[in-house]
Amino acid sequence: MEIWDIILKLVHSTGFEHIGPGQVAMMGIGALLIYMGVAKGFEPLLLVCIGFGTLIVNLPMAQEILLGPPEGGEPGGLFWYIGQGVHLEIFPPLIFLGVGAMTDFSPLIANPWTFLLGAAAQFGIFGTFFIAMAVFGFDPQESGSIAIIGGADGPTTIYTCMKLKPELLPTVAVSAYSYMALVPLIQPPIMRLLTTKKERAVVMKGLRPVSRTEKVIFPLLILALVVLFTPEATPLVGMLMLGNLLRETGVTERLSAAAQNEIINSVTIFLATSVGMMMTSERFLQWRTIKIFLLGMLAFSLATAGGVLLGKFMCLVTGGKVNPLIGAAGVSAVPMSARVVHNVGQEENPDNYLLMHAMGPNVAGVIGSAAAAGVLLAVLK
Amino acid sequence: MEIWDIILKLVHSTGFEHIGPGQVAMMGIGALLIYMGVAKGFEPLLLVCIGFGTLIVNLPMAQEILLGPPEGGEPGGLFWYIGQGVHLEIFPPLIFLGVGAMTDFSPLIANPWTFLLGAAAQFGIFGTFFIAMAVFGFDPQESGSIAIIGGADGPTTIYTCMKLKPELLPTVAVSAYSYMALVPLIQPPIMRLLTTKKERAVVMKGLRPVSRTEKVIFPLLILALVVLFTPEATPLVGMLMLGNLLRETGVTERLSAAAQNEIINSVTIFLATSVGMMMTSERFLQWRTIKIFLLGMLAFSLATAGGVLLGKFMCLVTGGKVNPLIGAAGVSAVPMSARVVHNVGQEENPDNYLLMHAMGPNVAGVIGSAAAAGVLLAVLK
Amino acid sequence: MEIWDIILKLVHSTGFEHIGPGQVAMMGIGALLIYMGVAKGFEPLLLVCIGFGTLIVNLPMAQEILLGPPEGGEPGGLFWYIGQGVHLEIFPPLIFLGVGAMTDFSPLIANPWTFLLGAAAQFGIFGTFFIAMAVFGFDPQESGSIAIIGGADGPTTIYTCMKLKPELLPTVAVSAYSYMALVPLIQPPIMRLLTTKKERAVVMKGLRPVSRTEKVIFPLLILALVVLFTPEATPLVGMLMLGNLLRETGVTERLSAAAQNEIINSVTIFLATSVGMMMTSERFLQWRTIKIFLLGMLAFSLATAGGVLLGKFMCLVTGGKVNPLIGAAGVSAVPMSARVVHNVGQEENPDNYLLMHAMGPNVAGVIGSAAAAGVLLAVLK
Amino acid sequence: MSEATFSTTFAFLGMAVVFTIILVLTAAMLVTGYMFKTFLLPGTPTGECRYQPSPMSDPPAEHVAVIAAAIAIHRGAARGEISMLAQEDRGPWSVGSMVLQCHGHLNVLRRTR
Amino acid sequence: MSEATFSTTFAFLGMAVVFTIILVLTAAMLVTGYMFKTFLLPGTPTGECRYQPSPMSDPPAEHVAVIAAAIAIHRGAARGEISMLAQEDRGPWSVGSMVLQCHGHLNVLRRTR
Amino acid sequence: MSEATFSTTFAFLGMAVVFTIILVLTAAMLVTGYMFKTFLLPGTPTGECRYQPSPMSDPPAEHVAVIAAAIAIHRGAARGEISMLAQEDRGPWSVGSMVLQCHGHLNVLRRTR
Ligand code: NA
Ligand code: NA
Ligand code: NA
Repeated sequence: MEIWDIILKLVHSTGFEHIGPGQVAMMGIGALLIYMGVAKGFEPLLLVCIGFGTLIVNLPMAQEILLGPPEGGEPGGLFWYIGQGVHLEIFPPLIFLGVGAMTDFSPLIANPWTFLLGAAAQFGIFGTFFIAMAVFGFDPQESGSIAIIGGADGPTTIYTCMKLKPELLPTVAVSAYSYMALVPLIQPPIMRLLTTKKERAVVMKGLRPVSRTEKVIFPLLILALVVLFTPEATPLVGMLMLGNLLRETGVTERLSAAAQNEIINSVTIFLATSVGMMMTSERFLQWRTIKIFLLGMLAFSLATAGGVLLGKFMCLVTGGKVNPLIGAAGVSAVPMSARVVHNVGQEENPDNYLLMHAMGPNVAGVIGSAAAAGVLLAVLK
Repeated sequence: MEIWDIILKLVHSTGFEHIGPGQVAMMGIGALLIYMGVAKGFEPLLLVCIGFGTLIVNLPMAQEILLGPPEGGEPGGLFWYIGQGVHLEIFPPLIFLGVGAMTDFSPLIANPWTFLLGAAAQFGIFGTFFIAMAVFGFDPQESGSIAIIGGADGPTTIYTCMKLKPELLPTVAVSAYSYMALVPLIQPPIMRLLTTKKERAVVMKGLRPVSRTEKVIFPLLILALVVLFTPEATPLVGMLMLGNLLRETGVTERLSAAAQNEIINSVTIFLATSVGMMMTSERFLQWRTIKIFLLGMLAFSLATAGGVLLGKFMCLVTGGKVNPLIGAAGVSAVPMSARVVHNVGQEENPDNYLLMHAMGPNVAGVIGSAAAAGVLLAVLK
Repeated sequence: MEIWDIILKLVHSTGFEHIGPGQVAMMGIGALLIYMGVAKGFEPLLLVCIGFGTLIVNLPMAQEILLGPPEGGEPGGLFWYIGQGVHLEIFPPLIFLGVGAMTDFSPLIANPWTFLLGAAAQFGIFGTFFIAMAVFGFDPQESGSIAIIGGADGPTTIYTCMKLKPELLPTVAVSAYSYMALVPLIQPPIMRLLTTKKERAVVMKGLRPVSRTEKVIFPLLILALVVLFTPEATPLVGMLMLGNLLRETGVTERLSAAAQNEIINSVTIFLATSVGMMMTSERFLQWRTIKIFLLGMLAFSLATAGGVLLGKFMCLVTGGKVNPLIGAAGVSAVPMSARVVHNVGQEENPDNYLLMHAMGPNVAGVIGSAAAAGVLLAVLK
Repeated sequence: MSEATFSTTFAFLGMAVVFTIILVLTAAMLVTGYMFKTFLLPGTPTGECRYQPSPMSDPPAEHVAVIAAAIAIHRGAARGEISMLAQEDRGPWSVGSMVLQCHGHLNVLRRTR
Repeated sequence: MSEATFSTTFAFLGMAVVFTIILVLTAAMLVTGYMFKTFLLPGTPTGECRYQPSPMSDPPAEHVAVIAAAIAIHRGAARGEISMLAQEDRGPWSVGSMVLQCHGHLNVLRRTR
Repeated sequence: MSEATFSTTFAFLGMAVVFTIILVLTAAMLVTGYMFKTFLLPGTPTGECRYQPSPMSDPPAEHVAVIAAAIAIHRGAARGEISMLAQEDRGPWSVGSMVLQCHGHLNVLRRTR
């Protein structure tokens, strides 16, 4: 090797000749996602990692080094291995294991009727599917992947999109998490538009206490029924309910703590960074990205509207015992949208505490979206 | 696609046409295991997860979705991947890493003679092997897999059974964990039958304090000797002793905490749920299951008897300085059977504190069973 | 099977016929490493696990049982699987994720000039490379693997050595961790030799406070620039900076805690034990091991000298505002060498608090070594 | 079948299926809840002071919740139930049932970590 | 060799091997223990009050153990040693050595978590 | 090219490249730091008592740091800054900025766990 060879090798090994405008733009988007997470507090656990992944993967040559597959005895890139958790659909159910262990379903058990509000909000999914396909001309798999944004549930969205149309994943995931963070801006106008002042002021009766036995039976019963109808949702609902079972037995505290902390936190880092590393300019800097963001916004709006409208119907039927606002919590985005309901309710009556009542549809929305995902997968996969 | 196609696809995607009586029975068994764990407090960390796995895998179509291998580019089911930890025999040694970090061997170090009681209790393994093969007609590998139930140690049982006869695993594991939980019912009658009132009332001398240096040397010394005699036991004893070393050095607290908490808890969830998912009707609803449960009961009884009889002999030789009851703790089932010894001892003399003395044979039983497993594997594999 | 067959099988299954003098010597080395970790407190988290791995893998037959690859349907050994984390270069970046989450870069941000001291200390790497190749006659890949010891950074060393010359890994890693632990003995004489009493007594001005925004921008900015120049360092610097970003955002505490605890602790156990298991007599009991240890010592000395000499130059240029001792902290070995600087400084002036000023070059040395690793990989791989 | 027809049909059918599933779930829970209230738990203890501030929980947030609850009860506005949710990151939350001086029934959403 | 012969033989031999191994382990430990007591640790400090209730441990359980120990010592029944094990799930336990007011030597099994 | 030439060349060039990279990093940070001080953070609050001993931290170590700081300030030796690092294992450490009775500015390296 001559001296010049070494110098040339050193020069060529730098990344300067590999920077393009697309990459710079994507790095800006990565920085923007981090900014949204850090400065605005928008879903920081996810957006900071996604943004970091976007930023690093668009640095020159980083994509080959981080994501290159193993070849001829040489090991693959670090995130080629870590990313298998996304590609093999292992991470989203593991996140749900932790979510289940963190979720208290008692408001829903105490008032099962609110379950229906969690179903109504799935109009966000199916309405968006219709518009994505019939109006925007996406194909059925693309439409399903975009529609699931309306589920307002990260793991469900990622799981479904990976099965239907993996190349849309980064766009769909970023859109889903962004709108989940924007729930306090998106929902209130729709809620106010669709309800009267009197409806918003309805005070609801206190919830009955729920026994431990009921809390233990709940995950098993729901799991059995959901899987019976939509077997495709098994991994998602199964892990959600395993986590919840570990939480509620009262004798598996160690395991519940593991699901709530070490498992979900580690997986979140790896999942979100992997998703961020799929954000390349070829995938993201496209017209369809704008369409997907528009449709995602629509999905959240339709979901809110669906929930509130069924809430109004329930208010009517019960003679004003149900505050229609709680329907908006059916979109899930737990517990953010329940908080939004609470705050909008207190604008009319500061002594009205809707939070607990909104938690019912809120957690029901998680189950409803998983069922909807099962339906999408059954027909479109 | 016609409308009817969509409807048919939706109908066929449900699980209703896939339910059979075997599956319903197995789901009942899953629910029973959860009930035993939650309501009776029987080994809840294991039985809740095993029961959940049994329940979910017998829901219609769940088996294909959760356990299906990867095929033609499509990823496999979630528990096809997680289950590799069982199939590749990775999880049981990792559990032992945590068990080692949780185990204090000082009662055994202070009184090494009690080590022999942990050997005598291995009669539960070899006696059961004889009966399983000679009387019940199981083949050698099956007999070994069933005999290891007498080791009263989850990870050892699972590791050995996976190497000898994987298809027996779910039955053997459930049997082992059930009887471990039933130790307070199984052991006392045998203990009372084999000992006199006077023997049970023997008060033992206080244990000497053990220095940190001895505690650090212990795992390394035992490891070297056990591996020298039974190399097959290396992964089990190795991880047990690595965990114990991390615990006792006094300078690796961080790693010991990781082994005791995040590692063992996460692995327990994945291991136990994976084992539960092997509980299908073809495997479990068989005559041999009843035989295995009978033999498991026998194994625990023989182990108890072996320990107590050697205890009587040691009592005789030492002129009454050893309480024979502590032999019963040699079965392991740490620390349950040591507690049983303590309670039975206090029936005769309420001021007799046998617990610490019983912890010696108790932890010795763990090492003894691992050695016995090494012997089984050396000859039968 | 005849009775004699069983007996023979049992006898042959023991390890007695497989012990050689090399193995016994290696087990002694393993015990020595554990002793250094436990009794002397030398990098205990690493050396205890490495020593344990060395000890167990040299027990008779343990190597085949623990490290054997999968064959004909039979699963491989436990550490064949766990060791993939080392072979596929997954573990070192994960350790860096935790290190990043534990590292506070604010002393460096407050005084960026100290960054240069972290570069000067890389003379330990390149000077050693020259001597290893020109004087000791190692080939370029070997020389690079040995030189990186001078980086005084475990993960960087392991990552680089695995890419350049995997068979040197155990020797290089043990050498690196040993000298990191010996920093309080190696550095002070060199520091005293190269500085005057007056220089050592220099009191430095207080550091300015650093805002959260700067702390968040720092990892992103450094990452982008380092990757631009040395893309090969991406996995190391990337994970270091991801961990640091999670630490500094203020909104991702959960993830930062996961990186600092569960992830780094679990990976440390698996990484260090796997490295220890590479310590076989064929690899370690060689003349080159002694050469590598000599060169490792040299590397640390050159690194210290490089840092201190640039420190002297900066002292001169600033008219005595920089204490040259802080250059010694540029070797990294965080935060040990910064403490050494502090203590040597207090020998001259007990009221001189150099620690914070030394933390700047200290953390800069981590980045500098990662960049140096990138340069080595770019040319030598 | 055209894209428009397919998407309309599937949107309707999908929504119908999800509604059916959730209706079944609701029905199942109403039945279970009824059984529990009627047969299994005839005399659930009520009115006892179950609330104990956890030593692990964030004291000020807890405190704020209790004070807010006390004020609300004092005002007579909330008929036995008051709810709070700290403005924390979403994810780890739990419902704690808290009874304040036996005057009412309070539900508190607390951070679990 | 018939099944009965094989199983008998293997059962005997296996038991014998396990006993041999454990005998070797016992012997090794007796030797080490003897060496430690005789040469390495001639004057181990004794009698000092080493017990300090850990702030991380479950206070009531700890308390119960100490009280039970005190009663037992008072009764004069236990000659210097008292042992307790909380009725917790198996698995995480540790031996804590505790000396109560220097009157005796107590061993306590505590939950580690 | 001989081994000696190659190794000399590469050692020089490698060192030069690393220095260049770090120089760029230093420059970048000086620019950012200047921007922050000049434009973005014109009036950073100073002088307020920001120090609060964390309940999670090791109390005695903390205590020692504070006392040592107080003594040093009293002596007038350290002009506003005092630093401490507990003699703990390497790895988990953090810089805590602590202002003691508003008399000076203290930096403390604490164990994070
Ligand atoms: Na939803
Ligand atoms: Na046993
Ligand atoms: Na360095």
